[in-house]
Amino acid sequence: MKLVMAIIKPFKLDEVRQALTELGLQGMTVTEVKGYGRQKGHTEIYRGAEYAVNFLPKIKIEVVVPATVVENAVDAIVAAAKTGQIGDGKIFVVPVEQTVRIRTGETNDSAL
Amino acid sequence: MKLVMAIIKPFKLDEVRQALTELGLQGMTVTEVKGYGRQKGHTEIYRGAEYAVNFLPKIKIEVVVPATVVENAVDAIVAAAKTGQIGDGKIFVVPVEQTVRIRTGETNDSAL
Amino acid sequence: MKLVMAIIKPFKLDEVRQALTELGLQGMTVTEVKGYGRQKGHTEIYRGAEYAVNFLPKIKIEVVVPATVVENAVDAIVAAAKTGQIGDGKIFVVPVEQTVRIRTGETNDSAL
Amino acid sequence: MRGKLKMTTFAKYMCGVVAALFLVALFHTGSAFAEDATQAAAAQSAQMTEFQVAQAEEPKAEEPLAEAGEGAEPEATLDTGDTAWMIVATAIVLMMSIPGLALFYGGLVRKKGVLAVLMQVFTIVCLMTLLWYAVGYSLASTDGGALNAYIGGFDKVFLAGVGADTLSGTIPESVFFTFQLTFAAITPALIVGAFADRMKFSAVCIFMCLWLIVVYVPVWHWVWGGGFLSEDGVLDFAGGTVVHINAGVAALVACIFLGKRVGYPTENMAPHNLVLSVIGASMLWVGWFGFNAGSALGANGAAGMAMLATQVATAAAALSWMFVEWIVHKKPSVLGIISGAIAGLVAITPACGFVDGWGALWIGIAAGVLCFFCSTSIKRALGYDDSLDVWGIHGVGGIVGAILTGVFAVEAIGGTAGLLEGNPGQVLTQIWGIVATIVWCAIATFVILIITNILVGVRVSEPVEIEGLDINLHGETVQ
Amino acid sequence: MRGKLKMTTFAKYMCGVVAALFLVALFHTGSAFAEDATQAAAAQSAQMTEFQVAQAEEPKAEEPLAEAGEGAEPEATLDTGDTAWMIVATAIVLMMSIPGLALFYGGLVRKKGVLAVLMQVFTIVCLMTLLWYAVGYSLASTDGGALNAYIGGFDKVFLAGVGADTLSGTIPESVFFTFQLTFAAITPALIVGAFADRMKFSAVCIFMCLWLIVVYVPVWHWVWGGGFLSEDGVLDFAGGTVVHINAGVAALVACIFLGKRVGYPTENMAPHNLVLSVIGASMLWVGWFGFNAGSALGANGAAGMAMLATQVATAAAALSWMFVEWIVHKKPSVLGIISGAIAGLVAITPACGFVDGWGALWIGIAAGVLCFFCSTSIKRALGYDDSLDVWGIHGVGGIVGAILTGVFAVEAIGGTAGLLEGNPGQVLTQIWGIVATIVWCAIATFVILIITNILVGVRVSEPVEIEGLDINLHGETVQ
Amino acid sequence: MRGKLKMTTFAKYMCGVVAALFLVALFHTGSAFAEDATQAAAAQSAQMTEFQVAQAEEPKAEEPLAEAGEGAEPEATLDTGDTAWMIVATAIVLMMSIPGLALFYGGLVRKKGVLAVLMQVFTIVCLMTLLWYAVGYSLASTDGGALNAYIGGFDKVFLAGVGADTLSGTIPESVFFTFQLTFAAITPALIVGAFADRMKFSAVCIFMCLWLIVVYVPVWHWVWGGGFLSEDGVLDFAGGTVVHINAGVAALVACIFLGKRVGYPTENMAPHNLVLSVIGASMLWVGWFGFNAGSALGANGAAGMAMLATQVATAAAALSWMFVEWIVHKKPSVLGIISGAIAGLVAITPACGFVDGWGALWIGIAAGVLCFFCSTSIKRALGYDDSLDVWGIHGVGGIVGAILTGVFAVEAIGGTAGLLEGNPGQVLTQIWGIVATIVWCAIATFVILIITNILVGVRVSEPVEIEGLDINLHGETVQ
Ligand SMILES: Nc1ncnc2c1ncn2[C@@H]1O[C@H](COP(=O)(O)OP(=O)(O)O)[C@@H](O)[C@H]1O
Ligand SMILES: Nc1ncnc2c1ncn2[C@@H]1O[C@H](COP(=O)(O)OP(=O)(O)O)[C@@H](O)[C@H]1O
Ligand SMILES: Nc1ncnc2c1ncn2[C@@H]1O[C@H](COP(=O)(O)OP(=O)(O)O)[C@@H](O)[C@H]1O
Repeated sequence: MKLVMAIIKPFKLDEVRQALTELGLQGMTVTEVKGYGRQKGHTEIYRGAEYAVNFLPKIKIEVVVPATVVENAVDAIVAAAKTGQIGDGKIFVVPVEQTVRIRTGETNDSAL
Repeated sequence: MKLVMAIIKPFKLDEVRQALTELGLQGMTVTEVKGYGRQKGHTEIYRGAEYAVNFLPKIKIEVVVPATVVENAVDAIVAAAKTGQIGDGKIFVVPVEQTVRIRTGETNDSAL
Repeated sequence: MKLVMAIIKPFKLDEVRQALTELGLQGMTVTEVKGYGRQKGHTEIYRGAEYAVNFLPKIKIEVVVPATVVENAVDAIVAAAKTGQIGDGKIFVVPVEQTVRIRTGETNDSAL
Repeated sequence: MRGKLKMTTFAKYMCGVVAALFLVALFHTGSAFAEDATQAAAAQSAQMTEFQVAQAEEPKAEEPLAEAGEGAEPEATLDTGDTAWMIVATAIVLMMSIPGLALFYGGLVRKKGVLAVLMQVFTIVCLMTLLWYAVGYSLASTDGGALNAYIGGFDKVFLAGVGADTLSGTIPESVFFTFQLTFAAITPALIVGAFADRMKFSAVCIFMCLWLIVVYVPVWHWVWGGGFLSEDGVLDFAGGTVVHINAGVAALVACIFLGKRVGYPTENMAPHNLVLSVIGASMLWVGWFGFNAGSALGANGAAGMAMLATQVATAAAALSWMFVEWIVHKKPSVLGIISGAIAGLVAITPACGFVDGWGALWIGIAAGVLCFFCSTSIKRALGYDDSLDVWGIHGVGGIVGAILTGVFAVEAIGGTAGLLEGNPGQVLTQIWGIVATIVWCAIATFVILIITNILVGVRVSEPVEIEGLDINLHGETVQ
Repeated sequence: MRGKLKMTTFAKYMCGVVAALFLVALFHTGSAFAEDATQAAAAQSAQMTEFQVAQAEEPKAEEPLAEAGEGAEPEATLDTGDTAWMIVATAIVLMMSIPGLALFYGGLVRKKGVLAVLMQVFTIVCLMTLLWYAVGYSLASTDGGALNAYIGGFDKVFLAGVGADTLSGTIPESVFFTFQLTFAAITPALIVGAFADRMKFSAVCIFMCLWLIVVYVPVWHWVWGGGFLSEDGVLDFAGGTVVHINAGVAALVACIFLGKRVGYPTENMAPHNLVLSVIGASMLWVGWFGFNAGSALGANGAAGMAMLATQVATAAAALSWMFVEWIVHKKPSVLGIISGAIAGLVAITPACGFVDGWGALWIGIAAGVLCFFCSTSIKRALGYDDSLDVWGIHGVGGIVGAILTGVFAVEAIGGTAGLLEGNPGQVLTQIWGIVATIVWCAIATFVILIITNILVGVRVSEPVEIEGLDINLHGETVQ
Repeated sequence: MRGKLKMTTFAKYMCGVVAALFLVALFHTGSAFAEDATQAAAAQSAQMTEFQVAQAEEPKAEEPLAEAGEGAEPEATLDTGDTAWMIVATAIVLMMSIPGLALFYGGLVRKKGVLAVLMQVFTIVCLMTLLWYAVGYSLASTDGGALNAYIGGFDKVFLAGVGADTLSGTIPESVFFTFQLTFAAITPALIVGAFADRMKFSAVCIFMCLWLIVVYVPVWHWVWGGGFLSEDGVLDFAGGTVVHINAGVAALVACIFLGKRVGYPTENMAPHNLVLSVIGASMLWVGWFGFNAGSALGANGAAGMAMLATQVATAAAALSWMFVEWIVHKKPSVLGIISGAIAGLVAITPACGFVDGWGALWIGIAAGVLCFFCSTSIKRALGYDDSLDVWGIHGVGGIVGAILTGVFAVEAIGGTAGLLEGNPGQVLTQIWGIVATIVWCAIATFVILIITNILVGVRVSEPVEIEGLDINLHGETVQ
């Protein structure tokens, strides 16, 4: 199993969720994060002072999938999350050694 | 070392923390996340429109443990977090290659 | 590639960001988390009752770097985040198998 | 492409509606009832509906019951009690807009748009203040000469001739001016709920300035300034027609003109912070005492009864909305009860000087139930996106209130009898007032929107809308 | 099992308490002091405590100093200044409940329950409005015939016979009615703090309606409506007994009846947003001017002194709580200073028409210190879970204030001398008022809770409580 | 090392400034204009500026127009209308501080410091209440005998001799006292914005108590209590000098004394929640009617005109700030428009009883534009860290208003002519009032800060500042 971790633009969440659901993935976990990258934040003006806002709001999606599905999942995310504009985000794939479903105690692929 | 990453129901946090502490684990990191899974959210009614709320509040616990303790940790979490109801959550185990304690520079198991 | 995951004290974020930027790392993702560790929270007094606050606000930085840079990145974070006081946090290094830049479809090191 | 909307289909649709409304209006004006049924009522109530011009020549004994407290002086003198109450009424009606309405609306939108709503309401209050001072008050309240049936004149532009000792009835005219200013500020502000989260800030400013002069001021003059509706005997104690129907109609036209929010109605657009809305609704309720009881223009029995009626109707509407919702949707919601309260406040506004507690109770119940259905199932069926239900609450509530004023009016309270006291003509008179207002407001609002759209474009671009108006238009966010 | 509580142990406990209280009460009624010591005081103060029924037959010159501004008219006429003030007082007392109290409480609970608290307060205001209109006002304020010592009659059900020109003293009765309505709205609302985060919404509605009629209305009648406590000379200017002791006792009984919150006292239940509580506390303070100075029922010297006393006592109590906390807990907290302010406001409520600034200062200091200990160490020692310390602040504060009214009363201010001016009997009279109220309120509240529990069950299920009332009972959350 | 600041450089700097200011002051006092140009004006306006001591011997007909409503009684009697208004004015000026100002400031700081700001404002209100009651009112308003030009006496310490029937003009003295108390509460509270996020709570308490007695009370006496500035004919209707210039200067001195916040000006310190600030600003606006119109001390034409002027100036300033910002920074911001509104309110404060709507309009526009530049580019250029721009808004706004009062004063409104009506001396008189206030306030504030620093240290340690005052000083946070 692999943990597919995608950093995307917040307003793309719903499309990405749909794309993954269409692949038959029935679970994922989402976190509000702040991203620093090539996309520079705006400058904020406050009472005459100008501050660069470096961190932009992003959404992190974590979805653990069977190794066989990784490719499709990554492609689906790319397709759904892409705007072509700087700041679209990244996908990272991390190995997962074990999975457990707390409710049933099932493990690994059947726990997903 | 392994990173044990558990997604649990928010109100179970305290029990899980206790269970882990009893194992002698002295550190963990907790994030508020939103989960999508078999457990469907409620529908919200707002001025006559009905929206399905797909994402439910969950807690993500990340705890890095020596490889030898993984089994116990997982079991402890399952025991503490289980309600038997859908939506109880998942546990994922991810390999960790290196650990550093910032304060002292200690590394690996002794840094935990 | 490796995912360097650092838990630090919130007010050190800016220094750590700078240190990493100086290494030439152009992206990172930041999450507000709560940490439980040796550093004990304060006790809060509320209408005569005293509660121990176990979880303290921390910042989690996730930065994926080429394997060759891991050492430098870890050192930079340690240098920037260290106060010498309990609660300075931890750094964990996790293997990453694949990286994709959503905007361009570039993969792996060139996607960072 | 989005900034400036194409409106072919919409324009056609509107033209149809407008034509239909015109027909209705013509029918009413020409029909016999205007001469017959309303005559008696008109005679009685003309002096009531013109009460705001009480600074006029003859010292008429405004409200019968006011005499008790004031005596029948041969010439108008300042009454410190009346003045005290009216200064305070002014302050609390201002509080209705800022922070009241701003918070009520601000809590209902998504987090990314809360500051934009606050900004719009605050800016409107400032703009309307200057406009009302410059020209609005004069056009509304002075004699318009040949055009007096439709609009006032320019005699009091920039408050010319109004000094510290100029009276309006028993209070300084400066107080009456400022009191009415707060009405002129809140009415346009009510409209912003309809197009929340998608209108350009510059367009809001332009639209509102035009709307005040072209819609609000004339209707004020018709109803309260000696114009044709007051001649016809239309009863509107505190602004059911002038304020709420006006704002509701403009809101409906505007939200149809701008189109739906991106994602409506499938995306979750639930209120982001109902705590703010509860604060706002509560302040609206409290301030509404100034609005309604203040419209008695003195601290007298009429003010007392208006306050009583306001309290009873509001509670009744809040509870009726809540209980209907509890039955229909299984849960009583905070959004529901505060919406009901506003609906009740709106509906009692035209009535509060004419009905007793019993009438207020029924007006409240009717408003709660009807506004509930108009803001939920009926809105959904019709498919327009009135973001915060300005039409469903202020428009519908205003109409319900205006009609029921004609039903429940009690002669002993406000000098005019209603249907229940055997004067069915008053109901027709009320409907006539409603129709006239709707027709004029709909047409004029539509034209103003077209002009605004040509000038600056009314709608923000899609990315701006999705990311939120706060950060994009004002460079600020709430943490 | 949780919905409907078993109450064997609790019932036994309560019965014991009730019996004990009865004994005390009997002792007091029967004891000589009621006839002797209080007689003088009673004679003097009877007219004060009945001031709300000033619409009665003879036009008595309510407060001595009021004459200055009003002259001594042969028959009651409306005074626009008094009316202006009382309309405003009504508005700001309404503001005390919504949004004041709603926010004060809302900020103190955990985030998952803030909307439920707001909902409860808002709903209570609406329900009490209709109940007070329907029957409460009549039962409280009219003559109850044979039962007049205990309860009023049905003459003014639905305000029968009250028109726009009906006066109550120098103000319209509609204003007096609405002013008192706001008292009837806030008193039950105060109670919700005791069982925050665990009572069913339906149970809250039922409980409060019964409580108003069975507890609030009779005690109102006893103290202000010509009932036996006013006959006995109990001093309660603005509601220390009627409002605060009443609410405090009901709160204590209710929180014991419902049991502790899940997790109390080990889990962290600190206030989620003290900003809201500060807004609420501030509005309570401001609105309390309407409550206290408004209870003078006119814009006169009595109102002025009541305002002054309120301001001084509140500041003193806030600071004394803060400094004691600073010493005991090492840090001065926002929660502490606002709690102290409310304690001061409560304690000065019965006293504000009878004491001078000096008395107010000491009443404030006493209230701050005593309520601090009752809400912290003593509460902890006793182990009940009064979530937001309604008993610790309103109950204890009310008792402190009621007793100290008997100590600090100044004849030149309110017509009655207190202990310090050589009239120790007044203190006993005050205690008698307190005991009578506590006994009746405790018993009746207990019975009402049993009934409510039988009807719908008082407590939500554990999962609902843990996940929060907002999402489960009202389907809404704050983002 | 941080707790107690070293101040060598700063002290030198201050001494220079102080010396310079002294020279200016001496020049003005000694210069001929004080005797010549201002004489006429002084004669006219002396009775205006002393209006607060209207309880004095002779029953002078305070404002010409007041007669209309009051008649010219041979001896002062209580007017219920005036009393009603003044009680309410008191309540809403209290609302300006809590929650108004507390929220305005609380929203502007970072989240980690919001409760500390609320705590400071709330505590100041309580402390100033007791101080004003104990000694402040007496020192400010009574006759100081030989020292009367500079300070009052001790006759009314703890309100000695003030009973329920003591009048002050046409209102009870208890009301006048409490009204003025709310001014004494808000003025020190304004200062906390300057050193937000870095001053010790204990130091705030000590500093404010000293400041009230040493700065506020004397300046009050100079301007309104018959001191030398009122003798000289300085016009200050509602506190431009006493309140705003005073607070602004103290703020500037304090923020320089304490030094910049850690991270200023490179770190992002944008307001954490402008919703709170909008609520606060709105309540300040509404409450300011009590402040300005209340300063007429009655419900009369003067109050009406003051309200009108306040409304117009505020709207004008809000819009002018917004539009200038829109042009300069490309986006109109919520922070901008509310800052402009406050600037307008400040600037119209000294003027509102002396100018008409037209003058108010220009004062508003000037205040909006000038305060904008002073709070942005000029502040940045000078490099001090006045966290919430107390100097840039209250100091500068107060000065702009004080000077323009001398320009736009209309004889028919307030009895004194200004520059535009051919009395240029009034402008010089106004400047003299400004200079005197600045000099005294700057020196005294500086000394008080030194004393406070010696006693407890003024500044928190760096870790405390970085982690936030809320959790460290008060043990609380907002979730
Ligand atoms: N090396 C990295 N490690 C972790 N997160 C990253 C990294 N690089 C980028 N990100 C995340 O991806 C987001 C988008 O990256 P950015 O460089 O702005 O644009 P793009 O993805 O189009 O190149 C960043 O805001 C950050 O959250
Ligand atoms: N494949 C997955 N990857 C990441 N998180 C998951 C995955 N599946 C489930 N989760 C998380 O676990 C939570 C519970 O899952 P759900 O399917 O609702 O119930 P259950 O765990 O009882 O099967 C989800 O809300 C989600 O946060
Ligand atoms: N085993 C662990 N797994 C995950 N996070 C940890 C672990 N141990 C510590 N942490 C994180 O590191 C933070 C600091 O740890 P702590 O023990 O308080 O101090 P120190 O890092 O100085 O030893 C904790 O608050 C927690 O967020």
